[in-house]
Amino acid sequence: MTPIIDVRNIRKSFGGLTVIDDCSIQVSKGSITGMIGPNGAGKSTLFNIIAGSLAPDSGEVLLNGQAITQLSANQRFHRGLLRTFQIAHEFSHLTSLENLMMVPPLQEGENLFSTWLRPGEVRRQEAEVRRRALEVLDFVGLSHVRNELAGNLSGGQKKLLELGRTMMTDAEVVLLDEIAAGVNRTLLGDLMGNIERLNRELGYTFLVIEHDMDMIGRLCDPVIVLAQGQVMMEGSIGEIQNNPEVIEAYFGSETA
Amino acid sequence: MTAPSPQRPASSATSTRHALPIRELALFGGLALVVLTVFATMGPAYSTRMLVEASCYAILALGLTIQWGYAGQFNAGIMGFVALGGFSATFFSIPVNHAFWASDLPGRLGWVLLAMVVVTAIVFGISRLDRIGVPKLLRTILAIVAGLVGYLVVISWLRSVTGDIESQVEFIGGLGLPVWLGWIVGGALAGGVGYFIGHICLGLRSDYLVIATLGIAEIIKAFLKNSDWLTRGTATISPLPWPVPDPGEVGFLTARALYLSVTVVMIAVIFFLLHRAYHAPWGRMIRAIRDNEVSAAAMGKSINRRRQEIFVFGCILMGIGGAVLTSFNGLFDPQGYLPLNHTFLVLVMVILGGPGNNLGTLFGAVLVYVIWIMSGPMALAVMHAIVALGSHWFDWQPGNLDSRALQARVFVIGLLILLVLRFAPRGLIPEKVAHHN
Amino acid sequence: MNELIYFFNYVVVAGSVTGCIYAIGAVGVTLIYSILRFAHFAHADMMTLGTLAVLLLTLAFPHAGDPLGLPTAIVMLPVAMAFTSLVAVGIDRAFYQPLRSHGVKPIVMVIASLGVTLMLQGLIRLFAGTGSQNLYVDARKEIFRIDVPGVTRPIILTEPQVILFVITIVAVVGLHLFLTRARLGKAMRAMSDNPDLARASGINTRLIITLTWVIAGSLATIAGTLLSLDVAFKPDLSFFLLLPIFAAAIVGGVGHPYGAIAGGFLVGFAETLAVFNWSVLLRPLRDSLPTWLELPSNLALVGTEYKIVVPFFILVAVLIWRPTGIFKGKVI
Amino acid sequence: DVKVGFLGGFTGGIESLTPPIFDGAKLAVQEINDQGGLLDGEKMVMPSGDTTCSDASAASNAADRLVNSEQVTAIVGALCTGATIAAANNAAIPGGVVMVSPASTAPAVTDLDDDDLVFRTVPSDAFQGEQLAKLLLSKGIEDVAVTYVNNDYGQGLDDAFTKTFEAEGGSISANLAHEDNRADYRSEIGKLSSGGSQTLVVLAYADTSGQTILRQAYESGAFTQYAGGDGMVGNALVDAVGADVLEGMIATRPGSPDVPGSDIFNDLAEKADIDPSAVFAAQSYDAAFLLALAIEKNGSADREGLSKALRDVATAPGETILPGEWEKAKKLIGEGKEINYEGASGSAEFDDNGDVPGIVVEMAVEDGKFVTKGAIDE
Amino acid sequence: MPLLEAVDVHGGYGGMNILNGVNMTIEADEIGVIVGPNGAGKSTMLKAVFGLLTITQGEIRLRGKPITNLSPHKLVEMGMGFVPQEKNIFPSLSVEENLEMGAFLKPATVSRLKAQIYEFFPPLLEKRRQPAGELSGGQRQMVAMGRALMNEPSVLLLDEPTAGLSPRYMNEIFERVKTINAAGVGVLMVEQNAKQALRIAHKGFVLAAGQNRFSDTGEALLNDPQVAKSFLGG
Ligand SMILES: Nc1ncnc2c1ncn2[C@@H]1O[C@H](COP(=O)(O)OP(=O)(O)OP(=O)(O)O)[C@@H](O)[C@H]1O
Ligand SMILES: Nc1ncnc2c1ncn2[C@@H]1O[C@H](COP(=O)(O)OP(=O)(O)OP(=O)(O)O)[C@@H](O)[C@H]1O
Ligand SMILES: [Mg+2]
Ligand SMILES: [Mg+2]
Repeated sequence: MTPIIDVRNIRKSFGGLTVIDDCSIQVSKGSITGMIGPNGAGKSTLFNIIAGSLAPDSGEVLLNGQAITQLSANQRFHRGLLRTFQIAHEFSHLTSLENLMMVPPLQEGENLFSTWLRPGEVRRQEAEVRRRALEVLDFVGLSHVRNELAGNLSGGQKKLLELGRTMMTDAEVVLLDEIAAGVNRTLLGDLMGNIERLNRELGYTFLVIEHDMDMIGRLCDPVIVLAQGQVMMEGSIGEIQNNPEVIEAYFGSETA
Repeated sequence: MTAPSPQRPASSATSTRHALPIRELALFGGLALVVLTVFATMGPAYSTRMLVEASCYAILALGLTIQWGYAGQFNAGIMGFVALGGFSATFFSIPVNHAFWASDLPGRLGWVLLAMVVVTAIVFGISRLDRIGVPKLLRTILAIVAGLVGYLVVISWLRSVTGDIESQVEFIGGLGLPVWLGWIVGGALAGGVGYFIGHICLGLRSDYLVIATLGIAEIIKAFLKNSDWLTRGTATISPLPWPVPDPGEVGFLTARALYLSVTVVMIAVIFFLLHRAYHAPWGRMIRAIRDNEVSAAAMGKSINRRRQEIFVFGCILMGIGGAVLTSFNGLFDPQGYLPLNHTFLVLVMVILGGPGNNLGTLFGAVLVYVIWIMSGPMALAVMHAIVALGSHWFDWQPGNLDSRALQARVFVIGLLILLVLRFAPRGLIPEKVAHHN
Repeated sequence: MNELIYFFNYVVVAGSVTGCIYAIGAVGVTLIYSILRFAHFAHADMMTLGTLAVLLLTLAFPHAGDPLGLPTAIVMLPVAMAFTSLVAVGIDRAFYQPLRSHGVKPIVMVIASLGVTLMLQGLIRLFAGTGSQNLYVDARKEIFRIDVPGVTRPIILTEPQVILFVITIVAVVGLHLFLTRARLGKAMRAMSDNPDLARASGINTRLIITLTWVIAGSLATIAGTLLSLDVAFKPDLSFFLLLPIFAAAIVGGVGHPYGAIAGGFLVGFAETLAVFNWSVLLRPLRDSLPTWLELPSNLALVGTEYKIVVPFFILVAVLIWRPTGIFKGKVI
Repeated sequence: DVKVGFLGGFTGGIESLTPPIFDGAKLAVQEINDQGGLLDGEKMVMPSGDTTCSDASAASNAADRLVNSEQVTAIVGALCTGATIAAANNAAIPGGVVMVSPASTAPAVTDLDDDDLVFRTVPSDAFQGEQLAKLLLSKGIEDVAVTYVNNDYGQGLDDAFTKTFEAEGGSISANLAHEDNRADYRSEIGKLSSGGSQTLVVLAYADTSGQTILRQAYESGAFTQYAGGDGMVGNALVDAVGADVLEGMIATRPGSPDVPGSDIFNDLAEKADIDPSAVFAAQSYDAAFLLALAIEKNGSADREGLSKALRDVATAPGETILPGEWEKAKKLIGEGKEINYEGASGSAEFDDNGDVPGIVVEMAVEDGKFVTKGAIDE
Repeated sequence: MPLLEAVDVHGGYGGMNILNGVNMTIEADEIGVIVGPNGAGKSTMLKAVFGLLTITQGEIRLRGKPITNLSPHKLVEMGMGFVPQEKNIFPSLSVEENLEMGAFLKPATVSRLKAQIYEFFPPLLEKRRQPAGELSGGQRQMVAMGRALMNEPSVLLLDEPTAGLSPRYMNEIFERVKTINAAGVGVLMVEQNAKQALRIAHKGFVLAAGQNRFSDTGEALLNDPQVAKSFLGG
């Protein structure tokens, strides 16, 4: 079976410093693949390259066997590739609700002429989108701040909003960059349940960067370990936690 | 980490959400009062004129509020688009210059334009040579050399043809078509130039856009001013036809009232279209892009297309507004397009009214225009009073009184900007935050 | 040879003078931009204001410079700089400070500075009238005509031009040292990056802002005065400098003092070269040209009436080629 | 009260020229009021409007305010040609108001389709340009470089000058427009001097570009002789550039030293503390005086019939009225006699287009001052 | 006398109250940990203590002296250090300059402390000439922490210092907090890695909807099943 995401021999350097060094990874369809690695290993950079926010120096990214390296971020979105940002990128002057409502692609009302000529259709779609957005807000525990400007949310709430956005449209692959950081653990438990459900019931594929081992342990299989821009190892969480190299680089010697 | 931010539109809008729009009503009531006062003191003919001009400015301001209020693009080159619109209105509506068309000059001009196209095509072709394996450096050098030579050749031909036009037939004249055609084409022309500018500048940071547009407006003006063969340059063209009977036929008041009804209908249509668009997902998307482009791109919105679209849309309105204004003034004078009147004044209208709020923008346009017009005589009166006191007490006798008094008007506009920003940073009728319950 | 001297006088000298003025102006703009994060449109009017102060002082004490052998205006410069700085700080306190604490977007600050521009313009004209005035009161500009052997045309330099070159160098080097070495300089950059965090680090942001305005006001006074010494004082002179100065700052890479210098000279020379009549340089070849090729009398790239558009072509060209400007517009 | 409006460029390009021109008109108003006023002892008042010189919409707006709000009977002005045309086409002509411009010199005013409502007390540039050219040639100056300010004034003057100068055997090595109000004209001067002429003709304003150009031209050392049009005349220019630099500069300006009115006006002006040699001040005085006479003749403050009355009082035949002789004129008109105003700047004999025959005066800088050398012979 | 005391603090942003009467006390040798759901007002509380927020009611005292609404740079002079949750670095300054800014008021000790920080966060040493804005999420967090430590504060306010750090550095941060606390520095920190944080805490505060829900020793909160279930993730 072709992997849904196939990253081939990516290289990326910033002014002489190589950050991703001939890195290849595969994510198989329907999996929740974890990605861990020391700070500065290049995980977020790799995400940016997959999602199209950064262009690689060389190498290729394939989605469902098709090369998407030349596509822009918004075109990749339309192919079903969604992502969150490690440092929240909310629309600070839109309310939480609007932050979600603007996500669904191809809304009739986004066409200037349709807004003038087909107001009925626009309104109908809008109601539909709002319904969905309210559901998602409920889901991530933000209903009570739905009319608050996103810029005024707390740090954790912004992260939740990031997550909520990926649920606003049918995705094939969702890239999650440290959504747990700053999120209350009780709430996180619920969210993990929902991620699993999306994965099982709707067939979403997830690629998850995380430093929270509980979460990785509960959700992810397999787990890829990235270090210094290269894949150090790949395997189940158990294998990884017992690998001395990984322990040394990532967990620190005194814990495991 | 942010300092306590008093920018809390959410809550302020929440509190007045359900009540009558008292603020709006009060403000518009006040405005009506001001206008009535002007009618009473200045006479109906002059006041109607003021209203027509204010309505033309309102179209400009709506154009700016789209660009700046909706999308956060700060266009400081309004003057340029106004001038383009004005030129188009003029060119379409003034009589045909038969002397020009009867001579061999149109043909020669045509050849030069053709040569221009050919040179552009050649340079473009050379710049694509790297596709067939020519080294990039060589390509660049070739393109620059070809461009330079071609430019010098075409320019010298153009100079000779235009020189002949100026000396033989003065200028190429107009098309003698109905003026509203010129208005529409003026909008299209401004939109076209806006497209071109947007293509180059919209990828840049917002403050670069300010400078670039400021410069491009100057370029447009310099071109119109120095192309005597096309626009008569500083010699100006007047009178310009109106789409309605002009004052010479039916008197000042009637003619202006008719013109006013035309502009009011235009504004109503524009207003309706904008309202629809802004409150649809389109508006939301535009605000999202204004807020955070990286994120909007990641959410599948095509940033460049949208920014382009909105910039062009705004420019079209500016072109139309400029055309309507110029026709009304009855005179095309490239020198008359001034940053102070045609850029900064519009800016103040939008700031004061509330960027991103159409109603606020309209309000701002009318109010600021009234202030602007009345500030001249008022400044004079105040200055005279001060001097009367001054000479009474200190024997102070400044010269150039009137000139100095009118400088005060510039001061007042500046102060107005600052006061509004200080006390109503989001305008008197601020942009609304959408609420859903 | 005559042609070369001609080229030197009309391109090298003229370009350098314009370049210096643009450069000092652009440094000020860039400084404010990098610390306070907005394009300060009132800079050109601060230049005018500073010059007005110099003018008034010079009128009051026309012979103060004689003992030093310098133009009086130069002697008065420090006083005027202090005055302008004071005004700049006052404007900041009255108009920019409240907006800043409201946390408005930078573009709103830009607009506020447009408001300040108009206000200053109105005020200056209200008090200074509108005509132009020479900064050499009761004195005459010294003109150095340097004869080059074997050539009829002399090289011409004027006193203010020489002073201008010297002061430009001093100002730029000093500013650079200040910004990179001094702790306060770094604090200024920190402040521009993240004002809240700067406060949380114990940096007195008010002091920094005040200092910024003092430097900016002083630089503006210097630029305005030197320009007016070279030409004449005119209340609306500076408005025509605003655009090239901003073009220079951006072309050089906003936030980069050396970039601003480079940009200033680039724009200054571009203006000069674009309107230069190249056929003058070709004239010595006239006799050796084939007869069918007649040397056109005007080989300038653009007419002088289009000189004002040159900065913008440079701007657009540079921005397309290198969107962050020559010096990679990072902050200082 | 009878209102006669004044339109001038109080701000903008000619803001420093405007106040003395306004003073000229106000001087006339002052006198008329001192000597018994208009009609039945009504006072003449003069509301003003700012045209900004270059902004057509501001000009027509100001004119409109005078015509429709102030309800003036007639207008003195505007000054810049663009402003005059805008004001005429948009307000004065539709409103039937007579305009007398003391300063619009461009030929375009001649061709205005104006229902005989637009007049001027200043000759067209076409004439002055010719005269300047002839003057220079007559002094043996046959090779010049010319620069003119890029507006209707400069361009009109330049056209006329160049045509005549070349037609009569002179040669022009460079002819260059320059933008007003720039900081630096070195590159322009470079171009001008590249042709090698020793004489530089500057057709610009003394306050703005003209001054800077002269100073920089001197600094460049490229020229030895300077010449200019009326815009350059003003002692401020000499003070600013330096008397020794400009010594011998040649200039022209409209006006007539030989008409008796001129001396009277000079006296009057000096008494009122106004510079009589200020450009267009005398023309402005004449315009205001003429309009007052016309109103008196017309017998009411109505606009109707005023233009005919204006022609009556301005042109021969009739008893000559000189500046300052309001009482006499009023009396004569009262008696139903014909009068003919001979003004401070000329005879004000309007032709069919409302233009006056030009008299151009030669000026020169001597001992650090502009002095009048006398009219240039045709 | 307690080191830091907050009594019935009310405050918020632009008229809307977020904190509705929060009480907290920590002694000089104590670590206080604030936990709670997202949006509870934890960060707001730290900002209030640090003078970045206008307090409408209540009082905050440092060593008994009222510091309510004192400006931040005064507080820094008094020995307080703060690591915000968001925007906690100077993006265009290099890492080294970021650290120097931390010691703005104590220039003399810069080089000594800098060496310490580099030793503690080796990745920063490599990156010391790079603008901090180009760092990875975790590296930024290190810079932010390092910057606050540069001032050798006697009271340290930390807002989620371990968010985004790999387990290795997370543990080290907790160790470090313990060490500096042992050296006499009072620490008040907000944490979502609540279990680990409460393990080292002397006092724990559970904040919900801008009010104290539970306050007890860290140990007691950890073992309270209700707290664990609703706030610590079971
Ligand atoms: N724009 C940039 N310019 C220069 N260096 C960069 C840039 N972006 C990232 N880097 C460097 O690349 C390396 C990898 O960064 P990246 O953000 O991918 O790390 P990460 O694996 O996501 O780490 P973390 O877990 O801390 O988020 C870091 O050392 C960082 O300093
Ligand atoms: N600048 C602001 N303006 C208005 N409201 C704000 C602002 N910042 C935060 N809030 C609101 O204050 C509440 C508390 O925010 P705070 O940041 O203190 O939460 P927190 O407890 O730190 O949450 P988290 O764990 O998610 O960081 C939130 O509901 C948020 O919407
Ligand atoms: Mg990361
Ligand atoms: Mg928080």
